[in-house]
Amino acid sequence: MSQEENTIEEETAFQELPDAPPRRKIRFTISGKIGIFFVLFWIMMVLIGPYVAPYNEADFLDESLFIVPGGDEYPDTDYQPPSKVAYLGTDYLGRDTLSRILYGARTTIGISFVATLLAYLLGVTLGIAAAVGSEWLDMSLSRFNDAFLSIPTIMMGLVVIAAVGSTIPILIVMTGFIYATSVFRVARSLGQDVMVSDFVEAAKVRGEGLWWIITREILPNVVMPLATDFGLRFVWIILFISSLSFLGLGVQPPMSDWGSMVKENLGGLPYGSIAPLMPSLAIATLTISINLIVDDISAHSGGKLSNRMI
Amino acid sequence: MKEDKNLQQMKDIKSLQQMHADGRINRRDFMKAVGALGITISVAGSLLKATEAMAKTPRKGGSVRMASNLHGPDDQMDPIVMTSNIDYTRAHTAYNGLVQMRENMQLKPELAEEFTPNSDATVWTFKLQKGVKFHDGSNFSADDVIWSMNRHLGEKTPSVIKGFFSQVKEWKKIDSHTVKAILNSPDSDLPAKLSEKQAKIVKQGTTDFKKGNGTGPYRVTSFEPGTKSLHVRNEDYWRETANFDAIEITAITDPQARVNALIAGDMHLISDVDAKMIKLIESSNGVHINSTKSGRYGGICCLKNTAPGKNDDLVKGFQYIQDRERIVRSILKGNGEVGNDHPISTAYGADHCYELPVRQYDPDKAKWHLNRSGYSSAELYVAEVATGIGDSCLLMQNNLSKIGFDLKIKKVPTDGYWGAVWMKEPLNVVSWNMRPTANSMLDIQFGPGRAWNDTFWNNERMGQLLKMNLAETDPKMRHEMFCEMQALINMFSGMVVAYHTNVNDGVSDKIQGIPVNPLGSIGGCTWPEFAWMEA
Amino acid sequence: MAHILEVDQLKIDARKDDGSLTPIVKGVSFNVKRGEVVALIGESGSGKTTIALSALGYTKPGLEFTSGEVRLHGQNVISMPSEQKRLMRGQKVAYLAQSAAATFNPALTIGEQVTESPVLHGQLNQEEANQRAIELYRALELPDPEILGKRFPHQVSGGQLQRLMAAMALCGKPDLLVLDEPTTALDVTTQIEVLKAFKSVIKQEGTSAIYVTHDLSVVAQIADDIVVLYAGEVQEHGSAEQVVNKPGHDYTRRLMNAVRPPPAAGQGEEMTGEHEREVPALEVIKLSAGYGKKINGVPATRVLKDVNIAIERGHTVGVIGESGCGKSTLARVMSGLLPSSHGEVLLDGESLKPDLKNRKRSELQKVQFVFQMADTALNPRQRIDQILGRPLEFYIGLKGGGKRKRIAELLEMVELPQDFAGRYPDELSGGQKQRINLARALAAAPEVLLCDEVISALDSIVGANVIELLKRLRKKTGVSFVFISHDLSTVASFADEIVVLYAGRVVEQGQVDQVLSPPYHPYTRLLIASVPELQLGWLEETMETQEAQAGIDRVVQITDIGCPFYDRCPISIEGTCDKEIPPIRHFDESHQIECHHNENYFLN
Amino acid sequence: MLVQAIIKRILISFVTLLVVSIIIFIGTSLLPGDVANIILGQMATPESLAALREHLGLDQPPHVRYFMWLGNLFTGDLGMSKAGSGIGTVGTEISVMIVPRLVNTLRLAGMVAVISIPLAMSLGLLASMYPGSRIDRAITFTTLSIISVPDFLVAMILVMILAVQLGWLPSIAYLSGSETGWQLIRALLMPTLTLVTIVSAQIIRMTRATILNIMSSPYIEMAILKGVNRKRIIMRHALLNTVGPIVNVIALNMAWLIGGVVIVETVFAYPGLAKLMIDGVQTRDLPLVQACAMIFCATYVILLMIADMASIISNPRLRHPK
Repeated sequence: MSQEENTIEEETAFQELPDAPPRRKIRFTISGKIGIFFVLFWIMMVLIGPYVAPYNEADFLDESLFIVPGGDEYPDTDYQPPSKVAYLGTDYLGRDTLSRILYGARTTIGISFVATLLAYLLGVTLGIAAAVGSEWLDMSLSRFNDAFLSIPTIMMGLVVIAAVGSTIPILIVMTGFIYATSVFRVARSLGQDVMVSDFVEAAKVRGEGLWWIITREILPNVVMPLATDFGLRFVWIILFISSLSFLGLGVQPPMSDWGSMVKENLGGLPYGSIAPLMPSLAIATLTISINLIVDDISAHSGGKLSNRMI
Repeated sequence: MKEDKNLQQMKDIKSLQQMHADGRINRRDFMKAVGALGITISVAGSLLKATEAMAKTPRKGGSVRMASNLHGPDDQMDPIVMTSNIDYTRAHTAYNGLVQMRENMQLKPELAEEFTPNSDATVWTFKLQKGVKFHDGSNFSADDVIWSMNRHLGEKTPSVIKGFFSQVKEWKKIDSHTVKAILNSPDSDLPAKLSEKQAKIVKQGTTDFKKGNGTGPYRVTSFEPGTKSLHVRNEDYWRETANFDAIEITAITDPQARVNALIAGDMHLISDVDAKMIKLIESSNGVHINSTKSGRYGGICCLKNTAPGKNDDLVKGFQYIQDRERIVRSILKGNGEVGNDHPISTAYGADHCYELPVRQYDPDKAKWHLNRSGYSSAELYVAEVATGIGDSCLLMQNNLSKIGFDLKIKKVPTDGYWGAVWMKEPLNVVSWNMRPTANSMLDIQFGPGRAWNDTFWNNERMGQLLKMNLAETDPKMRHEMFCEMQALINMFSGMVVAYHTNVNDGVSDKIQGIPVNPLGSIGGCTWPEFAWMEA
Repeated sequence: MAHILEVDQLKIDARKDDGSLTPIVKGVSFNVKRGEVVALIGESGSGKTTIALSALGYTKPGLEFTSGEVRLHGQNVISMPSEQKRLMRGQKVAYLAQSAAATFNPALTIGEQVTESPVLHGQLNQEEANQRAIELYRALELPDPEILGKRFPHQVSGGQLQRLMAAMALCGKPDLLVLDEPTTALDVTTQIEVLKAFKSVIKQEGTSAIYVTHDLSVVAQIADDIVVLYAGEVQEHGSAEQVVNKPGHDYTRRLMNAVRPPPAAGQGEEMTGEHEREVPALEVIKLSAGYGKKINGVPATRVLKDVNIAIERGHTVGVIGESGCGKSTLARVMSGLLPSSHGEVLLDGESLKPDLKNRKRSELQKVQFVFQMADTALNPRQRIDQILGRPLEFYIGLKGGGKRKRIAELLEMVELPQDFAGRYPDELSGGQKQRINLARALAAAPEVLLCDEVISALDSIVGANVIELLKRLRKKTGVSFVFISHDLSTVASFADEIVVLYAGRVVEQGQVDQVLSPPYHPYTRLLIASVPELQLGWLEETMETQEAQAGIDRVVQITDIGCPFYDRCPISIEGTCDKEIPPIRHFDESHQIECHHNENYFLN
Repeated sequence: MLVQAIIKRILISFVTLLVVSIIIFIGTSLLPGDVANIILGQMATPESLAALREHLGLDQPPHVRYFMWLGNLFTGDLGMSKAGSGIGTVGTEISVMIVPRLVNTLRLAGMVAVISIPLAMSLGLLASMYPGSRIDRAITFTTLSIISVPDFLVAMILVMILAVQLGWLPSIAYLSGSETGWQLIRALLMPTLTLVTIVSAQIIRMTRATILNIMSSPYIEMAILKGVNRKRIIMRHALLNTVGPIVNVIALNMAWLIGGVVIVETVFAYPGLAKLMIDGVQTRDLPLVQACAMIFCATYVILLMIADMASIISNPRLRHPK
């Protein structure tokens, strides 16, 4: 980095040398780029999926579509292999797998995303409050959080759904709440780290109020690590909601979500049907991709000395 | 007509089975002949196996493992509160009843060696077996029968079949081995009702039912509710049945896991095979499907006492939108028959009303009725309580959406469904097992004011017919009455019955002699006493 | 004499994330002879550490050897196979890092780490290695050499750890030592101890060494040859004597100019005198403070005790002492960051609330804090104009154009170009950040500036520039300064008055001239004597003195009984100094010393 | 210092457990349906309900019931379940129901732990020893894939391959109670393998990340410059400093094995504690749900406490105060 001209010293030949390396930009590896590709693909599908899907997610395909010349009048429509009629085959009820995956992207990703946002809203608010608040506030929030963390997530989900039923808003609020506990921990520790930094002290000694310190000094500095964490948390929430769907507690039919799709088509596995594999693949491409991106980002912020160990 | 075809088909199959059992036709001819009757190969295969088994003599020995579909910490050994197939199976190991529903729905004596009605069927006399002992060594006598039967009487009894005995005035002991049932009104079906699992005889004064102290073919060695139970042969059993040395009864709630367990040989018998997995079992070695035609069905209850169910047009719309043929074809994979919006399937034999035309899939009529109903959307509570019910509701939802009606499906867990949803939500799904007689089936579900009248359709004429039917002995008249009742339900109740499903169970080829009994899973849950294991 | 190490046209590049290469070391050559100490001197960014590490065939992550050779005993270590490199390291070349606290593994015992290399390389068995370690501990004048090996790194002090690192490096009897700023992080008193130990051990072992530093006066004590580096290139190379006494290159001279003369009377700025006798701008009275839970009003860890200091309007008070003496705590208490447990802070004669939450905005505005580490004191997520604009908005209510204009003025005041307003702190060098740090404090238009070690993290030239800037600012603004530093030379060159802190107590205070000339408090004397001079042989001379010998680093603890300096004091009186709190001796209106010896003792 | 830190940690656990008990009590009370109603079921009349409520202490205000429940917990009395309640009997003692399930759960968790901890730690070490190598990339990608897919998929794929296709193992983990030795192990192998896969992936990832993180610290650079070989750097210098985080991950995974393996227990029909709790939820058997939840939470709290203690003890600063 070139230095500005030193205005006070005569010996301008010897400029002050830069001691901080120039800002590094995140560089994505091949796997990171693949990750970005898939994530962008799925974001696009969330937006346009239902419009490009060949059928409605709820449509039982007509039996006549599958008649082969000279064949049965009523051919099976379920677990059909991929064909011109259904590019990814059909599911156990003869619905188009591709269409259901495309519709399901919106449900699965949408619910998980909103739930993750909610978890962040709650977790970060409380976590930062615990980090900047009094010792007593921190202590009581932390103990409560520990207690909630100790309850197995899936059990918590089951009890809540048993108590209030399973609708999309409930699913989102519940998941958001359950995962807020772990966000709380992350936000609190990040907040504590920033809280003791000199620039926060500088703001304090200037007489800044808590709101300024939180919004201007702390939050901008925890955004990046939290964004990384957001990616991982999002993955876990997708998996969590899929697990709930697997236990029959997911979204209401005929809406499709990927977890339920795996569950309801498991019976096709022994027949060699790809119906349960395709939604699994959708989950896997999305979650692995997010992880790959997160890996690249964390590699950027963490040292890579180990790579050079001789 | 379809119905005639069904009846004829059943008769034909029975004669074919007999011919094969007698050795008059060979295996290939049997399969061919059955196939010609329009029966799917899988059903034909199980028919064949059942038929082949008829020809063999039972073998003693072996230990068998059976997995049911449902269980929980509320598994019961007290007969009068039993509600699930796993309970029923245990009931058939530990206890006996006065009478028993045997092979092909034939009523046979059990602890009562004779049962006779008076002329108008208002008093029934039961002569009891002598020399029968309970597992604890005590003798079986009339006192036990009186005590056991009295548990079903009274307003406060928890008996789940107390409705069956509402006309019983009194159980009377005549001598140590004779009892009489004195009725308020005639009931020609009483013995059939006594064949129910809940009516098993227990030792008088029993308080701890977990020991399963009955006169039955197996003793309970351990019973862990929600986990499993172990049973060993009762060596002092009073008749020559009970072939296994030991039985383990457990449950695997996940349908796929249950099928895997059968195929992998971990289980010899599994109940309630999902229609989607029948093909898998049929294509696997060493196991087969035992598919029994039954009156079991899954349907939709539209409560007639609340909106929107009390709107007749809505119900009609729902009935016309049922693509019954496709449900049987692609959801049940042929292991069932179309329903006609009433509970009596062809499995009830002569009591089924062949004359009543089956309502056909007709979107236009459905649309017309729904338009007239004034509703454009409704919410239906669905739990997987019966094979195919969830899927058929999805098909219905899809077909309704094509005619502009928005049916919202609210999926709820099976567990807790009966307490929280059934008979409470205005539109809900239901499943009914087959009952021993058409009358008891119609009475329990459509008798006016009955506890389980789940559409709240209280029809005076229905009540009269049920009562008259019990007193009627002329078969033709009875059939006419049944027909009228089925037509009433078909036209005016809030019941949508699109299909009846077979009882589909998975069976290891080693297990032989499972009775043909449509009243419950795996030979109406009576297999423990009659089936046997090949060496 | 044979060359142990020959560095020949060495070039090292940094690989950026986009794959492009930036030269860091641009063709450097020099040799190290047997038994010779070669110093690599330069500022941060000159490539000195990178060159030194190349002697071990190692580069930091992100750097690559591009050309040239580094030959150890004639063998090129850069192209060596890694297994051979591994065997060479520790056995032939050993490395001493800047911070021993970070380079000792906290989970392993000292003994294991010291003896690890020779044992692993099969030079010595464990027994012999332990023996050798103990010898080295003795040679390095470490306490309890027999049991030291069984202790963990956190159980010994920083200065001891630094010497233990030398033991670790020397245990395998390497031919070449690479010392990377091994004394920079230490207090002056500790520094001379460590320097002395290094020097004698290097001599005793006959080892050659590369000594990396930015401090010319340290180099003068230890090096035979000096290589002056700037931006990855050699500027001057010569014997220590030649470079120190007859510097041939402009840059070397500039380095030498940055070395502040040793503290002596007469260095202080002329006192302006016009505000004399007014109420002090800031005053602390009987101040005590500490950290941890308070029990009966006394904190668990006490740091300051009964401190009285007055900062006259327009004056600069320098606060000096070793690390842990409570200098920074004093600044924090003054600013209100740490509420005092006893005593008062007066601003313009009016008592301030101990906690800053209860102080008025106008009071906060008048006392501004300049943090030690500009790196961490500036929020990396705020642009410079945001950083400087906030106090303007907050205290003065400036907005829009007025604010922009003032920001421009502030940048000009700290001699930075205007376009820095749009930069983020990461894009600035250390010195530039420190200027922004100052500008932010000045933005509030304060009366008192609390400067906490503002140049200690900077290289000598950069630090000198900042001091010059401060001097000009003081003239321009008339602000009072509390200038906290562990570097007596810096304080002496900048302050009007000096306060010497030891273990949370003021042991001596007065005008600069008074403090820097006798009578001294024995601790002040030790501090003055420990400041290295840019003069060959100074170390040996100093080590002869009684004062320097007292400079053995110890854990300093606040005590209720006796004089805290008792066990280091060369003139302590047994039975008195360890039992009674020393009285305050006044030598002048403004000069006072806390000691049991009376005025007469000092005046003689 | 060490003792102080440990006592403090125990106190925190204790407080957490108290909070847990309050949450569980309130949470389960929110479930619709009341125990008396459930026990009596269809035979409920207003009088019999009132009588049973009084008998069970349900007529007491909630806080009194909470303290009664808590008091009973302390004395080891988990209460009565409605399970198996016929006529005239109130049900089964929960401890009787829980003990065999707990034994099953611990058996499975134990087997998984015994296999996965050494396996995962060695693979994690292997990956971190040769970062960027082919073996590291293979391990990283495999573990990433496993933790990125739902656990039911892992289970189903293993069943399809090992039980249905190859027929090597039983597809479900059925226990008749009489199995010993090899029979028992064989019965548990399918769920064990599934859980080992999942748990190991987590631990491998964490071990690798932690070690690599430590590897960028100055004392590792120092060790490199001392000529210490790679193996010793990892095994001696890095590993000792990773005890804290790794033990933590192991503890979290072990806690999950006790209370979070619902899906695996469902797929393999394994009669474990998690499944029992689900059954309890679905049949509104509140005392049973509370007891199970308490066990899960206590396991979690205690395991994490043990993990924290391990890292406290492994910290020489606390072990050897100045």
